[in-house]
Amino acid sequence: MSQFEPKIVAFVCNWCTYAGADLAGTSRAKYATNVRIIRFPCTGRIDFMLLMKAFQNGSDGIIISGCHPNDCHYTSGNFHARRRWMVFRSLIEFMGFDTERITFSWVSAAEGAKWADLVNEVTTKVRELGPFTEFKNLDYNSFNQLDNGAITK
Amino acid sequence: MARIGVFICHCGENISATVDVVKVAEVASKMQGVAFSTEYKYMCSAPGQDKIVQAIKEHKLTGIVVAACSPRMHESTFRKATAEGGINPYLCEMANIREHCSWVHERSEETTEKAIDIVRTLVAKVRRNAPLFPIKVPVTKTALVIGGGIAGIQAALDIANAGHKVIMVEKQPSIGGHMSQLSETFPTLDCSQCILTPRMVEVSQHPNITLHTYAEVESVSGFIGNFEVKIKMKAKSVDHVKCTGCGECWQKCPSKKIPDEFNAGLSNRTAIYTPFPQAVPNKPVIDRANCTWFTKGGKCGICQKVCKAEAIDYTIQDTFIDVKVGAIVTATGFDLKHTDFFPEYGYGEFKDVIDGMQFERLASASGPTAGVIRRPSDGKVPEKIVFIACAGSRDKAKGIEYCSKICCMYTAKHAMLYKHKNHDGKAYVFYMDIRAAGKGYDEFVRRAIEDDHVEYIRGRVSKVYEHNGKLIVKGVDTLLNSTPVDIEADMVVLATAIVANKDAESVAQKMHISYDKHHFFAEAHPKLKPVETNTAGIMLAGACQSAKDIPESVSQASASASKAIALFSNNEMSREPSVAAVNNTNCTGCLLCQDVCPYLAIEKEEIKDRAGNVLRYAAKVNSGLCQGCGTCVAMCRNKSIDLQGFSNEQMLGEVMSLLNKPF
Amino acid sequence: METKLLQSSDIPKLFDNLIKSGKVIIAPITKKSGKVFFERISSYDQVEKDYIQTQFSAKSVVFPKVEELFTYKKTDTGIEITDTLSQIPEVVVWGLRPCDSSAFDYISEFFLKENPDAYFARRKELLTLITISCPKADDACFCTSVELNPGSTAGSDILLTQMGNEYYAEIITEKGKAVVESSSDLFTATEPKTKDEFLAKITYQFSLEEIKERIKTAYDNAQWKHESMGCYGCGACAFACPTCTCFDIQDESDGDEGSRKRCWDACGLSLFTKHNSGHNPRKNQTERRRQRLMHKFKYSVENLGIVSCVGCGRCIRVCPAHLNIFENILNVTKE
Amino acid sequence: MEQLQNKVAELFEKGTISLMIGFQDGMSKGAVPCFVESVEQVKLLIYNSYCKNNLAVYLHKPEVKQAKKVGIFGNVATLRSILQLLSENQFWNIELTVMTINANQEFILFESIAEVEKYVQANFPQLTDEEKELIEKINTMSRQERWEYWKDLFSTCIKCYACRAVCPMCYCPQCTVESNQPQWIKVSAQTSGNMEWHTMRAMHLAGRCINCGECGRICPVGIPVHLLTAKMNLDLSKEFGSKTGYSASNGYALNSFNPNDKEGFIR
Repeated sequence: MSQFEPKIVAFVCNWCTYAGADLAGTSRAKYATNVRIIRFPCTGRIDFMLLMKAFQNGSDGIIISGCHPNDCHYTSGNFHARRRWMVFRSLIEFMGFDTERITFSWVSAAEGAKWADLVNEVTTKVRELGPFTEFKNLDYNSFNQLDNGAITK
Repeated sequence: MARIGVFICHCGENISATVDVVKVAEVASKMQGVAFSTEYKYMCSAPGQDKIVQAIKEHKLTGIVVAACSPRMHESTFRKATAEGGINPYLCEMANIREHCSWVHERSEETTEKAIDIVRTLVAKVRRNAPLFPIKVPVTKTALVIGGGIAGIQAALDIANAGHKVIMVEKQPSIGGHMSQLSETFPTLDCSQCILTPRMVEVSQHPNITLHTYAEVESVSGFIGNFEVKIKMKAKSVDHVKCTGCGECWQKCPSKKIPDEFNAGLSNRTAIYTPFPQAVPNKPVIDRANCTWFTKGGKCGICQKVCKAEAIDYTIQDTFIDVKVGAIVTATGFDLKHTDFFPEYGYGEFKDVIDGMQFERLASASGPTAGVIRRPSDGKVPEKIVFIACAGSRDKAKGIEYCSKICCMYTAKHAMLYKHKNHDGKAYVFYMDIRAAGKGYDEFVRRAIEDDHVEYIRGRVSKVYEHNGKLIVKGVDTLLNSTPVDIEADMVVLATAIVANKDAESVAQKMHISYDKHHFFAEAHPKLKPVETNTAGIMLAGACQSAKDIPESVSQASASASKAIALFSNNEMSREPSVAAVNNTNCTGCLLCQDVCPYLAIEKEEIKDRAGNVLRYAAKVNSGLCQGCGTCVAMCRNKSIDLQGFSNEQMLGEVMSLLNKPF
Repeated sequence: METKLLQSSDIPKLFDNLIKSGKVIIAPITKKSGKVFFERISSYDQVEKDYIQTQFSAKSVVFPKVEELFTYKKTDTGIEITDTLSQIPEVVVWGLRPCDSSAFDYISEFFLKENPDAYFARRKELLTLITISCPKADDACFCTSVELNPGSTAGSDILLTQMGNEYYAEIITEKGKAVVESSSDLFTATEPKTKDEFLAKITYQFSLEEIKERIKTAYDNAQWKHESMGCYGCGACAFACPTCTCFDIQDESDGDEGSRKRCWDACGLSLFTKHNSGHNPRKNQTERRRQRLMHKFKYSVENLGIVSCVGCGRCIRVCPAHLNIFENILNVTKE
Repeated sequence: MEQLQNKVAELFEKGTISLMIGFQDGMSKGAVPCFVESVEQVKLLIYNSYCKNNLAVYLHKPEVKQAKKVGIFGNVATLRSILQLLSENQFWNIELTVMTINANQEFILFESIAEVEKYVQANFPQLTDEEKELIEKINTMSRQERWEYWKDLFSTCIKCYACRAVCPMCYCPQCTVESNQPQWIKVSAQTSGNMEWHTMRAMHLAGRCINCGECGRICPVGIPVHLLTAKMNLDLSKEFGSKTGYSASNGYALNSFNPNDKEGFIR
């Protein structure tokens, strides 16, 4: 059987990490193909609901990345984001969610190499963790039936 | 129904070498909402752009996805082409399949699959894009210049000469700043006051400039083009309209023992004073903290008695004025590290250990010694002077890692001035490195060493102590195997570090601009926006941003001025429309979003019925202030705020489109 | 009507037989929250034996909280629609109370009287109800006020009454008979017995005839406001209720594929009547709560000839504000 | 009780209030929220150990807002709700008269919001032992056990939104679950969507929840939802010193930051 290839969604800010990923491109760094980038103006814009939707809809891993502290293009978006992440991470951990699947990082516009490393590391880690089925299987009960109260064969 | 056109670029072979562009175009053509898809060698070329223009017309497209390089590269190119095709430019988005795909992966099916996914997310986004229109904001064509040093003066004159009104605020009784205290300036050794004072006069007489000295900015609100500024006019106790500047008052003032700031504490001044003879305005103020009338409750009153113009008025109070300006140039300058910051050098203990500014005053013809360099302790002309560079600067232990930039040059100047005035004197300079990168700078330092025989010793001074009326300077010469060097000096001059003004932090907070950990104001971008701040419409000039010499301060001031002038060249300005907007039918009015906005762009809005009764409150985004970070959007609980161009629908659409299909 | 005896110790065998014959068994189980719910089980061990009333009624077996009506998918050749009707299995509900089974009579009227609902009809057709009469009651129970009692046979296929170590079984319908026949060795014949001493005693009582009469003119009673102000508008009562039948049709789609779902809704929710314009004809919670109560005792009588309250007391037990339908109805029908 | 009734009667007579929110006797559970609109109804008001509902939630009702001058009776949780809501700029259009009964069963009528603040600060509650125990129990589970625990609970959720309905902090005119452009959370009650709903609610209440525990108490299917927000609040107070419902000008931990906030989890 071929190796499991995880789906990883990256939520990144426009000014640092998106540009860092651009730099990885211009410097022709090679990294795993598993990541898909979604561009936001700022980490402060990244709504935790989007992270939740990504997991619910079958993402095996998530990367969230933006400017290092004090480097935010908008001065404080990443500081606000950091607090929210802390709370979100703690909440999902409390709910028994596998927080290994969610990686927070700071990647600046100059850190093309860090971006490539990050993607590779996260891909390797999530590949080891295997497909994220817990969330997808939530709607199925022990009879492998859609758990909506409607009884089927 | 959306009719989206997808254009896949080969970028020569930059993309097509690793991505099967034909397949991407084919798969894209079946994506939801896609009406047309094609690939082309160079989308950014003129024929490439023309393909977009033609396709919009031919296929009645309602949205464009260009899959090519990074949007940071060509977004504006393709948005222009989209507009040319006759639809709103913001209906065009770029799918980055070069930097984020073809350049970082080998040719493989996975790489092509990834390119397809990237296109799919952007198609999903564009399906939800709305036409956006640049935001028009009226511009008040008046600039506020804060600080009347050389940077502020230059900025004010440039803006005024371009025909715009300028309001200048200076907290001291006179403009001129630190430059007015200098003796000669490097590397030309021309007299500082000679080049500065004409500029000061020009400011005071310029029909476009309103000068407020002895005044401070109290608060700033509003946004680019439309700032509202409250200025505090400190009580001068002298009616400057009546005052003729005759000088009778300060000559008669009995409080004569106040350290003179202008002479860096080397002489004294009176309580009613003008800071220096060439002051602008050349009219006195009363230093209330030191005036007997104010400290002893109405005793004295001599100045009032001698003033023939009846200009002295002890009852004047601080007043406030409100002004409207379109742009602000912040030129609040710097400070020098002083007092007992250097216990190892005996500073503050030994009178003859002085700082660079004090040396400037000793060397200045207008200074307390009329230009003769004398020891502050006994007035003798020193025979040996030791200059210590990097006093505090580049010293992590002292908490100042940065280079103060101008000390190498002014130390060379000081040594040279001393040698010019005392041909037999000996001048030593302890230095770490000599940083003389500037036009004529290195030549200047060489002149000091080679022509004027100033002795440069590479090494640090560990200690300065007094012995038999001499200052013993203990150092090492690191170029001679760290040989200890002891010099018996008559005077020691410390090139102390340049630091931010002590009220810099509060000024920054009033202006809502950011600052670094040393309290120097932060530029918007270190390379590409070196004079702008993160608050649109507020510019920086001079040493409030970092240590600078005069030519650098002046050029930055002119750069700031040009930003203001550019802003004033239109009656209204146009801003990127990617800003937040509130849906006020759902807004709870909790206003918790107000605090997350770094730009104070969120206001409280009254929602009224037809009779004018307030029904409830809601948040409102001032699109003139909003920079579009979206931090408020992510924190609004019921999604009553959305960010145009990165809306909830768009972002969620991207996520969903990506995951519900094979990756 | 046939009557039989079933030994408690034989029930697991009965379950095994039913499961073997391909039937799905729904029975009360205790969840991690400590509350008892009807859920699909695989053996009798899982079944909760000691409960007054399940948290929610058994109506979800015929009227699921979410019924997927069909799913669709766009393919290269056209649109593929999957019909979910054929997925409905034979179901036996075990251990519901007489009030719940009688509620099936009402919801069957609702779904089948005019324009019969295919999904409901199919589920009902394949459904067998094995009811257990109530040995205990609490102060929320008021079935006797709505002309039922802890041993009513209405709606059930089999009614079991525990008498010591054995269950007295009343076989009411053909479906019930089929169950007994499929495990005939477990049931022994017996004479009809009186159940009274094994049944719970109900404390509260009103006269239904009086209420039905008085509620006709209660619409404008000023007391509604006082009785309803405390209502949070959560709808928990309607979801717990065995006779509430309101639903909402939702399309969940992502462009090329999706499904149509019938989801529970409740007249107590403010969105229930809210128009797209923002106008809401039932503006306040008072009006919404009045609608619910009036429907139970007046409108359903007018429309279907049945009082749609079976006195199970669930709405009283779940109400966050401790509102009591029994008390409310008395107060608004006072002179 | 008599003191409560007399004081409220006096407030009605003086015109200080035109509506009083308190408790009255109920048939089955001891105390039912009660809305007194005139002096004549004052005798309905009671106080006993069943009076646990957080009445602050009713302050959002349009009927209550119309009354303008509102008296409200409640425990510390209710008072905290009022303070938190004041800090969120609610109640600008009603005049509140706040009452409580303290631990010594003494009736207190607060003269001002400042007095309410003083009282709340002096009697600032901790989580109950039961709550702490449950949180601890969940914390000590393995990750998989936690997941199964919540999964089992959320599978029974019927999305009646009673947790939202009883919460004084849930006052949005349109909740995000009701928004359909975009549809963030599916309308149908299935476990994954239920979990999304509870995650979202906990996030929206983190740093705002005043730990009254009503959502957990009233959940018709018995999900201890209040533990989620209680856990969030524990974290927030530990990390950022946040205290919800502590004053009428309270800071919200998630709209502020400290450049030195800990970030060990970020790489």
